[in-house]
Amino acid sequence: MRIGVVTFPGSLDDHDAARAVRVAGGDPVVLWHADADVRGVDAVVLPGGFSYGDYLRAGAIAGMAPVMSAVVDAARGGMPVLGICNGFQVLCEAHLLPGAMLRNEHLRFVCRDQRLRVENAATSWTSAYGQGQEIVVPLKNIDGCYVADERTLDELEAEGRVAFRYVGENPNGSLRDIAGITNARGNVVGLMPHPEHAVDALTGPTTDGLGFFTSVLEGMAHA
Amino acid sequence: MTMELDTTEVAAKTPDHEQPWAELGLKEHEYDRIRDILGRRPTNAELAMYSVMWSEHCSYKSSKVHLRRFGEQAPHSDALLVGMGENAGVVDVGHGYAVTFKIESHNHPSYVEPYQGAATGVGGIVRDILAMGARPIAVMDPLRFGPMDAPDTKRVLPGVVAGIGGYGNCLGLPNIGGEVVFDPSYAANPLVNALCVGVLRHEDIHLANASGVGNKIVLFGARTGGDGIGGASILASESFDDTKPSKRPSVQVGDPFMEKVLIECCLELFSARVVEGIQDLGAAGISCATSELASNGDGGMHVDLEKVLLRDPSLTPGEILMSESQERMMGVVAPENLDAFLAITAKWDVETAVIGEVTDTGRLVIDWHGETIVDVDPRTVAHDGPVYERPYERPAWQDDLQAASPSSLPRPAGGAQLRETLLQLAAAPNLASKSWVTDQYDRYVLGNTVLAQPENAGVVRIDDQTGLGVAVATDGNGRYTKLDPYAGAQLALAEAYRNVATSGARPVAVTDCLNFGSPEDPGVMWQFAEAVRGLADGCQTLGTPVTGGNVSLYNQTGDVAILPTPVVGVLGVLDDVARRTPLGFRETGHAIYLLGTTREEFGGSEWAHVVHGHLGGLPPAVDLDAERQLGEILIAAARDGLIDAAHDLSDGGLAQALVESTLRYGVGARVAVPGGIDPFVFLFSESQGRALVAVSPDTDERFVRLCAERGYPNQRIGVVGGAALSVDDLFDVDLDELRRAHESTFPAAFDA
Amino acid sequence: MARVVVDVMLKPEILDPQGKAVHGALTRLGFDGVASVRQGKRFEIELDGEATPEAVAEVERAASTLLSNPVIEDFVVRVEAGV
Amino acid sequence: MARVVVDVMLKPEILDPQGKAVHGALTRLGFDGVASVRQGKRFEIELDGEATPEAVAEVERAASTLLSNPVIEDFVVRVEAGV
Ligand SMILES: Nc1ncnc2c1ncn2[C@@H]1O[C@H](COP(=O)(O)OP(=O)(O)O)[C@@H](O)[C@H]1O
Ligand SMILES: [Mg+2]
Repeated sequence: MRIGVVTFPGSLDDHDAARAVRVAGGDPVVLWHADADVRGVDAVVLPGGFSYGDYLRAGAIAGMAPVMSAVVDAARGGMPVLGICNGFQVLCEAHLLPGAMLRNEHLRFVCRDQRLRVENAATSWTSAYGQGQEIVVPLKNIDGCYVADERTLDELEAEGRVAFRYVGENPNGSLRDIAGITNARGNVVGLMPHPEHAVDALTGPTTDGLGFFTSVLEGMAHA
Repeated sequence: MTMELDTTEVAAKTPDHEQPWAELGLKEHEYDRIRDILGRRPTNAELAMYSVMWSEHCSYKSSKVHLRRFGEQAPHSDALLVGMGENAGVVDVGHGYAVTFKIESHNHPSYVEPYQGAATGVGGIVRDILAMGARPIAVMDPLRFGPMDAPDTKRVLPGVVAGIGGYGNCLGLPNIGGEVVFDPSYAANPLVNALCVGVLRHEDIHLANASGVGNKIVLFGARTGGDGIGGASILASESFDDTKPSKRPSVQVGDPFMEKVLIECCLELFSARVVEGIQDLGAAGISCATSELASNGDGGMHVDLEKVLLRDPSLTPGEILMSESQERMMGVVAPENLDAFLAITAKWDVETAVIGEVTDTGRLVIDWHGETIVDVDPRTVAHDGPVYERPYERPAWQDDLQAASPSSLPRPAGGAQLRETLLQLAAAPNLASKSWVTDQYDRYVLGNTVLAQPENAGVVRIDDQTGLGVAVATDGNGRYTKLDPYAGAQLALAEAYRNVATSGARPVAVTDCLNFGSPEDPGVMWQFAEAVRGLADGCQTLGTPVTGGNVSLYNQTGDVAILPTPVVGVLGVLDDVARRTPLGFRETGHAIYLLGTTREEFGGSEWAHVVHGHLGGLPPAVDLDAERQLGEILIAAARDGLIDAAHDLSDGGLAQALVESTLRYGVGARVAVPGGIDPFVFLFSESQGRALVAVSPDTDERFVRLCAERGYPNQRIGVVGGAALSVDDLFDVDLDELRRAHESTFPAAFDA
Repeated sequence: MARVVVDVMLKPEILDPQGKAVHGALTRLGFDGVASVRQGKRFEIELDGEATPEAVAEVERAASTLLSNPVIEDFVVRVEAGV
Repeated sequence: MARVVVDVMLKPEILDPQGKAVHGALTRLGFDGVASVRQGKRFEIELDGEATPEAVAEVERAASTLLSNPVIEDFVVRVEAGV
């Protein structure tokens, strides 16, 4: 299974995302922001970092990169796409997911081991988890406060599209403790915490993040 | 209207032209020497160049005579691939890998503009590492501030921390450690030191020099603007053009995104082998880069300065030479590689200009639109600057200070008072949890961080296959150093060494940042000379050469200097990072051992400082042979899997080590005060050469044998377990209460 | 050469932690009499040519697609006089 | 109630990485005709009362100490009409 990992100028966790794909048994494929296509991959990860310095708004400039048109098309066609942190911001800016991200409520960058609840274990990226399962993965961002209007939030809740919720203290002021969401079809998932940093007990707080990558590989194997 | 350009020709004809050398920070005899060297008066551009390159910051003119000790006394080390004098030293770590690391200060700019000052400090040290051909893999940030409750500290500290995080996080470099220390002497002189570690293959080491006649000199990265040239605008006599900004700032704004792109771009240039060498541009900008590249190479260079890409077209040639715009690099490129070079910079959207070439003239010649404005022997600019043998003298007050022993200070007695002291220290600014700071730093990025704050040392993996990795710790105790500068520097070294060994790594090399007051004060100069002597002697004894570092002088307010603060970074090697030793207690039933000898040592201690506001007496005794022995035990025990956790003892003594070890994973401990020692001394003395270790019953016997074989003092003082820290017959502290004390201090001070 | 300014502010219903922090700091500095503070962004765009209606329309388009995110922000474009 | 606006911009000679990035993005998206972009901050301060000279002087003081760092930034304070 070939999983593309996009590198934008300023992407930082692209190598770690590729490593996580490898640990889970997939083949990572390097995608470059200026590419016009996604090189026939089976799924795409938009990694964390500060694309284009996150100047203007987090993810805004990357959301308009050439490769994103191909990613948007592929996502609309059902290809699994995962946006992690900056990747989540890019998905929102590219309108693949609703809502937007603001500066953290306390205005500081926060790096910590974060407890999350998997609220939807039926997406392409969460099928390896149990519904309601709690996991711990790193969280690190300064623009992680998820907002959307009430109607959108109600809709997300009603349709089970809140994929992850922060457990315990809300780290950034996200509305309704939302840590990640999915599109209606369940193939596009975005979240602020970093599952790719939790695939090896030596370097991560847990190995709880591995399930994201095994989920998508599993799903594709049975597709 | 622009005045006639001050060319070398004009200068030769107008020897009496008045020049603002004093305003540029030169002494009269220095100006005279420049005239001697050139055989005429300098042009304005030359004056600009000499004045920055001969400044204390760039020329090390007050410290040079002392720093030589580091080279002369360097212990032999097979591991040293590149020694002092280059951008950064390079150390062999095995399997064909090498590591380079260096620490630098950005103190003054961080006081003026905390966010940008600290951010550009990180940016600068990362470019130093990059210039060696290495990929930067981690940063650290030893910090010093005025009192925590001072209003100005509330401006400076949050800005500095946000700046270090803002820049480092955006570069994608994990922050793996540092220090946060408070003392009134740093109130208007905060210390912002930054350390970077990089990794490379042996064959990829690059030294920055301009050799190969005909090779191109290329400037790439950010455009050159009016940043950091405060003083150079004095040369405005060069121009009466009143449209240009009147006052140039002396603070730079960094662009970490540009730097991230520059890192990837430089590494691609190196690996494509299309560049001979790269020099970073830091202090003194193009002046420094051209004169250093030329004098380290074949000695000649010709530059057409108007080819430099500018952000601000009103800059004069002198200002362009002095500009400290960030995120710029200078490359030396063979003509046949130029196209390939430009293709790579274009791929990364990095603006690039060919500004000159290497010559065999032995002269650095800089033209401005065809007219020569600089014609100098580059060595006279970069290497043969003034050297001062500044007078130094042990200050008169030193005796009184050392006589003011803490022995007569009232001490806590009985369980209740000891308990209260433990909580008071655990919550004191210097010992309280630093997570308010470190939570603002990304420690996970790059996926190789094995240990970071609050561990003894930062540990990063270098090679996935073998598990090869390095450990780095930085330490420095200004109070100890004030009491005895020679010993203080050695204590800083000993602590960093101990931290690295405690994490299981074998210490191999040292970098240092020497932060002191004014060198023109003989007392400060004495502190400096003694500290250097102490550090050089210490490195010789421990077999860890100094590979590079930085000196920051003039850290003082009026006549009052900061505490003399040598910050020492030690780098160690771990053959397999899976063998590292973490500091927290984890397993109920593990035995707790105290290694080393506890004496009654409270001079300069955290207890005397926090409880009595007292500084006097002598610092704890240094025994570097003991440190080495302790290190060997900790390293062997880690390698053989004999210990589960270890924590070195330092500020706050055993009590503080127990606090940190129990809070790490919320697993308590019960200890007993051994017979024959006063409980207060046992808990709070800061004797050196000690560590706390947790040992599983399965390996207990082998561990004790290991210590015995080496004849190192060790005592079983307790056992891991429970939800409290208990000292038999004296007191219990519930871990929840302990955690509140330890973790509330920073949020209470800075979450206004 | 003409200058067009684009002001981007968070929509009134979106919480503005930066504005709130500034408000808090003002109060601590003893500056009462502030009811609220909002913090936004100001872009100064220098055009190569004149601020023709077409050029301003282009800036409006940039403001609505790139410079602001309509989910959370409003913007105002104005041509600055006398530059 | 009166509104006072404080615009804070980096001094012209100081590097503005954000403005630079926005300029680059505009160019890539096909918005030509832009010579340069500077990005700064805009604070909208609602006062409890009127914008008396004293109140405005207070805002000026806050602008020079809290809202900007004069080493790298310039600011402009103005009372917004008709609010
Ligand atoms: N400014 C900082 N940046 C990063 N890490 C820090 C900083 N200050 C302290 N730390 C980390 O917090 C932990 C405790 O610091 P400290 O008490 O100074 O350690 P030690 O006493 O072992 O030298 C260490 O892991 C240290 O690296
Ligand atoms: Mg330690």
